[in-house]
Amino acid sequence: MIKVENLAKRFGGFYAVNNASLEIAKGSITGLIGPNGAGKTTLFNVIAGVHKPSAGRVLLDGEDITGLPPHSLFDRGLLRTFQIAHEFSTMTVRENLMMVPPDQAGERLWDAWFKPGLVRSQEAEIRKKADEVIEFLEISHVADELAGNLSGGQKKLLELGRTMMVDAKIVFLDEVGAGVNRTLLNTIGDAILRLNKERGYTFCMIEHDMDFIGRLCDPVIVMAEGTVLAEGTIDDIKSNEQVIEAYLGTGLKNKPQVSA
Amino acid sequence: MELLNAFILLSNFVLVPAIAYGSQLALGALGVTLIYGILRFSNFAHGDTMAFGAMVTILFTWWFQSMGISIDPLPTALLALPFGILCCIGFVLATDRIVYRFYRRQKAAPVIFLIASMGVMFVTNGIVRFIIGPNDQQFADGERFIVKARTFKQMTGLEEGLSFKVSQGITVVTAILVVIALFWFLNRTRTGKSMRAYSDNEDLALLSGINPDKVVMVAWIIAATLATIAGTLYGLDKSFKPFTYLQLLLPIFAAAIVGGLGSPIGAIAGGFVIAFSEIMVTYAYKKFIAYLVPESWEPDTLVQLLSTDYKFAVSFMILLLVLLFRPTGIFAGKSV
Amino acid sequence: MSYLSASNMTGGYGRGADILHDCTIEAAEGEIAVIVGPNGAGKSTAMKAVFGMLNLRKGSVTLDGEDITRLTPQDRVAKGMAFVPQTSNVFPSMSVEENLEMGAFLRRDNINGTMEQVYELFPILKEKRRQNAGELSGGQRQQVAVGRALMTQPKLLMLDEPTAGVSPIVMDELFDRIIEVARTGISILMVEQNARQALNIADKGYVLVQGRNRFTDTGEALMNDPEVRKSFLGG
Amino acid sequence: HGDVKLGVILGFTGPIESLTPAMAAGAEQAMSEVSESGKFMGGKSITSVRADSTCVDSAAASAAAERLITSDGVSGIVGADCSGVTTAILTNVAVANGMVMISPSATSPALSDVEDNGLFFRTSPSDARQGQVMTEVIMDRDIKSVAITYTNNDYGKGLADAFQSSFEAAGGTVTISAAHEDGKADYSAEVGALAAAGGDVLVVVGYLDQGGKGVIEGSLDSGAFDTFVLSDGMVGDSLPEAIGSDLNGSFGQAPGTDSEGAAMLNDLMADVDASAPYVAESYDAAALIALAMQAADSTDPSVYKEKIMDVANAPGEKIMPGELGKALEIIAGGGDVDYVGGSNVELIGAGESAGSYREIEIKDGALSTVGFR
Amino acid sequence: MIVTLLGLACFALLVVSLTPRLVGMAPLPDRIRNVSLFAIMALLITIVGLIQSWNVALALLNLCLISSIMALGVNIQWGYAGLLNVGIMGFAALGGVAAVLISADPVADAWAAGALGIFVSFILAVVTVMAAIYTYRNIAPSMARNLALFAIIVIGLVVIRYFYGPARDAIEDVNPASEGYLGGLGLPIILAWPVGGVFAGLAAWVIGKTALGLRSDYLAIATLGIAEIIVAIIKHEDWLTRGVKNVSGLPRPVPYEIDLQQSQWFVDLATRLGQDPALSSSVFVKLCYAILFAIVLLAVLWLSERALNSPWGRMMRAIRDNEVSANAMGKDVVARHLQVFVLGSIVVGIAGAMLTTLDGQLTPGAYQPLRFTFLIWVMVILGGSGNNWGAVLGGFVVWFFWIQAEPIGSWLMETITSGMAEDNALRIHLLNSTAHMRLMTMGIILLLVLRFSPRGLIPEK
Ligand SMILES: Nc1ncnc2c1ncn2[C@@H]1O[C@H](COP(=O)(O)OP(=O)(O)OP(=O)(O)O)[C@@H](O)[C@H]1O
Ligand SMILES: Nc1ncnc2c1ncn2[C@@H]1O[C@H](COP(=O)(O)OP(=O)(O)OP(=O)(O)O)[C@@H](O)[C@H]1O
Ligand SMILES: [Mg+2]
Ligand SMILES: [Mg+2]
Repeated sequence: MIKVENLAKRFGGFYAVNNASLEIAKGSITGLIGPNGAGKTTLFNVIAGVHKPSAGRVLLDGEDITGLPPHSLFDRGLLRTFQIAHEFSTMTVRENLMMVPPDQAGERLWDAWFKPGLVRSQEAEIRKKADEVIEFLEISHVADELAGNLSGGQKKLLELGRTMMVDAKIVFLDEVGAGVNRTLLNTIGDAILRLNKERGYTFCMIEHDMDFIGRLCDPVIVMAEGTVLAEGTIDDIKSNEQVIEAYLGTGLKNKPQVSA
Repeated sequence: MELLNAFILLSNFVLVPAIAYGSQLALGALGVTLIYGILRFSNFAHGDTMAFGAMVTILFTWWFQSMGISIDPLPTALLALPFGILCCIGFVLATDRIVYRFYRRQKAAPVIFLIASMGVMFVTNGIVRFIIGPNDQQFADGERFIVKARTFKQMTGLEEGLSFKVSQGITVVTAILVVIALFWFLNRTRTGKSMRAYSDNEDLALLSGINPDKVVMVAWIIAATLATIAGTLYGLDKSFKPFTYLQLLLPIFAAAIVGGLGSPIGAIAGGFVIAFSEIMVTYAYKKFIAYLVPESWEPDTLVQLLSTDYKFAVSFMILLLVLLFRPTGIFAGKSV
Repeated sequence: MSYLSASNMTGGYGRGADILHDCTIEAAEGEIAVIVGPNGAGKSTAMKAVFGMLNLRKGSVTLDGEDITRLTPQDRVAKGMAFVPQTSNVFPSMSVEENLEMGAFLRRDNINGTMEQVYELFPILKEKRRQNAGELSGGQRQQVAVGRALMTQPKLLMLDEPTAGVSPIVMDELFDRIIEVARTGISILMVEQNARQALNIADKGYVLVQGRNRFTDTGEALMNDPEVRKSFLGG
Repeated sequence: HGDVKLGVILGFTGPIESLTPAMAAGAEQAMSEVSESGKFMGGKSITSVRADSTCVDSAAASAAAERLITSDGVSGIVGADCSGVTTAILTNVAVANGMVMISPSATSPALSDVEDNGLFFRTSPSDARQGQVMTEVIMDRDIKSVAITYTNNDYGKGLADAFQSSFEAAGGTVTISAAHEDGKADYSAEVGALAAAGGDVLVVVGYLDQGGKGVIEGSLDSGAFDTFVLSDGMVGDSLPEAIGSDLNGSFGQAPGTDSEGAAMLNDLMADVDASAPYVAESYDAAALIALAMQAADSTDPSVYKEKIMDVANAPGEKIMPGELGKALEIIAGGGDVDYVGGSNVELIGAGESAGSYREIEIKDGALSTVGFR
Repeated sequence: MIVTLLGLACFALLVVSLTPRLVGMAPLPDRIRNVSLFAIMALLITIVGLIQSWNVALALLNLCLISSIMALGVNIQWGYAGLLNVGIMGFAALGGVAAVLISADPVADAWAAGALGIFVSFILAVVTVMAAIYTYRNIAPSMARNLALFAIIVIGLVVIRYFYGPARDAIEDVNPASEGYLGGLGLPIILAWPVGGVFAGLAAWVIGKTALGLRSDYLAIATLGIAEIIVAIIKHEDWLTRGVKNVSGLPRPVPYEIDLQQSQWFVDLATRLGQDPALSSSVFVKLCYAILFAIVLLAVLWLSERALNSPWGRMMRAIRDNEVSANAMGKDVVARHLQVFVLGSIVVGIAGAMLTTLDGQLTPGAYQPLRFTFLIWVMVILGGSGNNWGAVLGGFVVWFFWIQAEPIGSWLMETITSGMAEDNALRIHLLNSTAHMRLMTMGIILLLVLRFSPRGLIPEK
């Protein structure tokens, strides 16, 4: 589905992504892990058109999409979330969701001015959809709150919610789990599985929670220092010496003090 | 010899004026850039703050002159400058207390500050005219020239003269010193760094124990000092008239922005870019070329790229070009 | 009496509705206290309340027996409290090193030693110390944020989700370090969504739900409480 | 019954704000002189109502004029100053309301044949005339090559064009004609271009405390020019005072006569410099209105507008500044006056000053009159 | 007296918006507050009508209407999309140019003398630009491309100058004192309003294509510069609109007072109403203008409100809030920015043409940033950016005080100095400085309103 060929991204003299090649199979839930600063987010940003690559190219279903602006990628069904939540802070949660669906009649001035009926009926549908998503993410009580006033975790949920407003082909999730309550995260995991199974979404997700990765992802790709370090099933990865050394570690050195 | 003449010609009419004017702009732009860098808004009142500071300095200068105090050959105004600075600081702190502090507490958007600064501009405008009137004021004394064109010709026997004014010299030197000082202050001292921290993330600055009131106060004090120095030096070189200070605002902002808002070095660079582009593009190179080429090749047109009518337009054109390639100015300034 | 004791806090943002209701949080000297709970429960709000960034309508905060309810955040910093907020917790256009220096803003002594310790804990930061914090990866930023707080050499360290977005190996290091810090007698108050790991090292745990204390117990006890596990720790 | 009000609409704020206070003082000097004489229409007095024309903003100027006429109820207007706002006020407000306007300083040739229903006059000559005079002044000194700088407005551009064509027709060459904007921060670019183009003298068409002064200072400082030819807007005591002896030898012309009118006005006005640009013209504008009212025995503009030319021109007794009381008396007695005033008023055509000029030269750091044209 | 009432009224304005906040009450319901703000504005103008004169009041009203339209235009750019356009002056000036080019009488001699040359050089300019763009787009970045570009531009300039220079001189030599330009088309001036919009829109499109990548204050100074360039061109290119020599005597879309005063039906009407024909003629003319302007204002306002309250408005708010995110959510930020930038500029251009129509003349020197850019910005912010009604109210309030600050200021001065002796030096000094009270009063009012209503009189919802 997505094919990344020898991609590189340079900031000044520093290669954040360095000659990375990988493939995301259609219908898969691919995990992307790696130490902090490995270049995962940068890779996402290049694929999603936020940064222009310094070298290499990206293919979507065989089409070269390198350097296309984000909104064109969105139109091709490629969605992404942000690691640091990018909500519309001066709009309510519901509005945040309602602005997502593409091709709304009311977004064309002509229709907004002269076809109020069409706009109204579309709005009703979109609103219904948004309410469903809000319900699912357990944020109904803040549906009319300004998104800027949400808690850190709620903002991440909203990030995820926006991708659920449209029919996507492939969704890139950048640490949706960070800061999200683990119980809710499990529910989200279930939803991702369901979207994957029932609607055929492809997912690629960056995550540091190995349990979560383990439950959802196959395959898992490990990045380090800008390139792909390893790829395989979660079990392969967990037992890979290099990965353990660079990323997983061996647990706490200090024994937790057990209070009396 | 011809080559030397050509060079002197160019120096006299292009290089020296451009450097002097560039430094004047830079001094003004430093104040704008500082307020933008620390308090994150474009301070439209800066031009009038310069006028205010200069006005107080002038009043003190007159007083000193009337008492016969002078520091010949330097202008008496330099002696009066510290008093002007003090009063200007007082004035600026008062406006902060009365006007800006409220919006800071409200965490208002930068554009609100900007519009509020227009209000302050209007009021300062009025105050200055009330006190000293709208007219031209003379206060320069002391030696006027370091070298005078005529003397230069006599001295060197060249055909072309070169003049360099005391006020130009002082301005250039001051601008350079101030930039170095400011750069050092912001990047090396604790207070300077805390000011940058405050501008980056106010809440976090609070959590680090930085006193926001102090940061703001220091920023205004520096800005007022810069404004008074810039205003007085400008007045010494040209003359003091309140209306010109309003007009000065535009090139000053252009300089601050082309250099990159928030960057002291950028202010200097921006000042020079604006000054040089204004002067170089509209200069008529006829005489200059005449010195360099054989007589038969002498051009019979003025060899002027654009008429002086377009001088302002030219500097903005150059500004646009710079921004197209470096969207936040030469030294990658901030943007809110 | 605990070193930090915030009792019966009730309040919200501006004129909005109350978010905290009678919320009580304590941490004794050298103790690690962890707050967990669903998103939007008011954990961050509680931290801000303890730090004086919220007007409390009821309740009080005492530090080392002294009532600090009325103090400004700055004054609390001077009293030895340090706080890492959950979001926007670095100075983006300052270099990593300057970020750390700002952490030590109130200190008058030599800070190089502490800085070395921070670099030791987060080696990547030493590599990037001349880079602006705004250009760092999410996890690196988080490390800068924690590093900044450590630079304060506080008596009470408050961390709002310090491990969000950091890799497992760094998380382990961080928890290790936190244990070490606590052993030197510093109190730690921490919000965590990586709740099991956090409760694992916690002396005391709070479960907040809708601004109220729902469960309060030792970390271990909470870990072993099936209801807590199921509803808040993800099974 | 009661007082007569006259509007004084000048650019008290804006680009020529430094000239206008003295101009207004000039006009008000005439008004108080008339009032104090006690002979104006059976003892009435004239009061002044000031309004701000801003010099540039037609909309604000029109609004101010509207206020003067329809709210303050003035019976005549001294003003406006800059040609642009003058035209706007005239066509939008004055003509519509049938109000007399006498401008002391709008010199644009276009105003000569503007449609005004006989309501518009000016005590300043059209620029076309001054262009010729300036040519003569320069040619008489055997100077054949000049550079011009003009203030970039209708006054500057109009006069510069008029001068250039008349100078070239007389066989002179103009090396460059470069505009300068008033009130700008720096004039090095202009000075550079002018210097490069060369010329024996620099003709400066502008205002004496604005860009014109800036260009002169810049030229002197850099040694680009030593001698300057000054247009009327540049002639005033404050210029040599500000610049000093370097200006010696520069010359120019300003409206005025061989009569001692200007000097008399200067004596009259205690703390205002009556030699500053357009002060005498302002005095004269107000005086003319008063005399015309007296002659028509009416303050109705549609009536007294007919008398303005009469009182301004011969036949009749010559009236100098300070003699307004005498003039009022003569008129009341049925006699004729020929108002001369501070600027040797002689209205021609549709009511603009014929333009007699005095040639001035700067000697020993002061203005001195060296002849009349 | 006059001013006392005015003062009271503006105090009332403040009070309505502020009292609730001052006494810590819950703010008035929005609708009531907004309606009463507009009511007070209407009252203020009525008071002016009653105690100054209806002419003054209507003259004020007309400019208030034009100002509101300009403020709406800026609000579209800033309030909806967060584009900091500080080049309003330039777009308004383009509207003014349109007024001349549409309505002035053609100057036949000038056409004969140089129209062809101007036309040819215009075509050549277009060709040069196209060639340059073509080269830029179709040749890979290289030294060769740069050289080719340079050559095209230089050759283009030389050829253009060859045709343009003589043509310009020929035109400007035709009766320079009163003509010296091509003149216009001699069409009804009302046509100039849409054309002014088109001029401004085209300019905005070109500017937007190049400069909209800039953010906040950088965009501001860029647009400011472009406006200066536009005005410099208008001042300098005499063959087009006579440059600084001004074009006056533009035709009107409404009758002339003099004609009215001489037409029987009007005199009859006036006498029947018991009015003086002279006075009522100018009232009548102003009323005609007011109706025309009000129609435009209402149309623009209706379209703006519709757009703002539709998903289009939501999308714009999202873009203003967070561009990166909006872009990732499939919104073409660049295209949308261009769209609002052009739309807002069109509105400003229309207003600019209207203003020139009302003035009856084009005075390029009048285009000063203080009046045409900053003042409009003050209107938008003070009224409440992001809110169309706010922008309209801001236009009214600010223009009202811009004009009335003068009498208010002199009244203040007189009151202050009334206690002093006639020849008190301070008194004389103060009275002589009265004119400067205008800016100061304006500043104080601005600061007061902003102080108590920081998000504007009618804030964004
Ligand atoms: N704008 C930038 N300028 C300079 N360096 C950058 C910039 N953005 C990212 N980097 C560097 O690129 C590297 C990769 O960053 P990236 O955000 O892709 O990491 P990541 O793998 O997502 O890490 P994390 O798990 O911490 O989110 C980091 O070392 C970072 O410092
Ligand atoms: N600045 C604010 N203004 C108004 N309401 C706010 C603000 N910040 C947070 N809230 C509200 O307060 C509630 C609690 O927020 P808080 O940030 O304390 O949650 P939290 O427990 O930290 O959640 P998370 O785990 O997601 O970070 C949320 O419902 C949120 O909408
Ligand atoms: Mg990342
Ligand atoms: Mg939180």
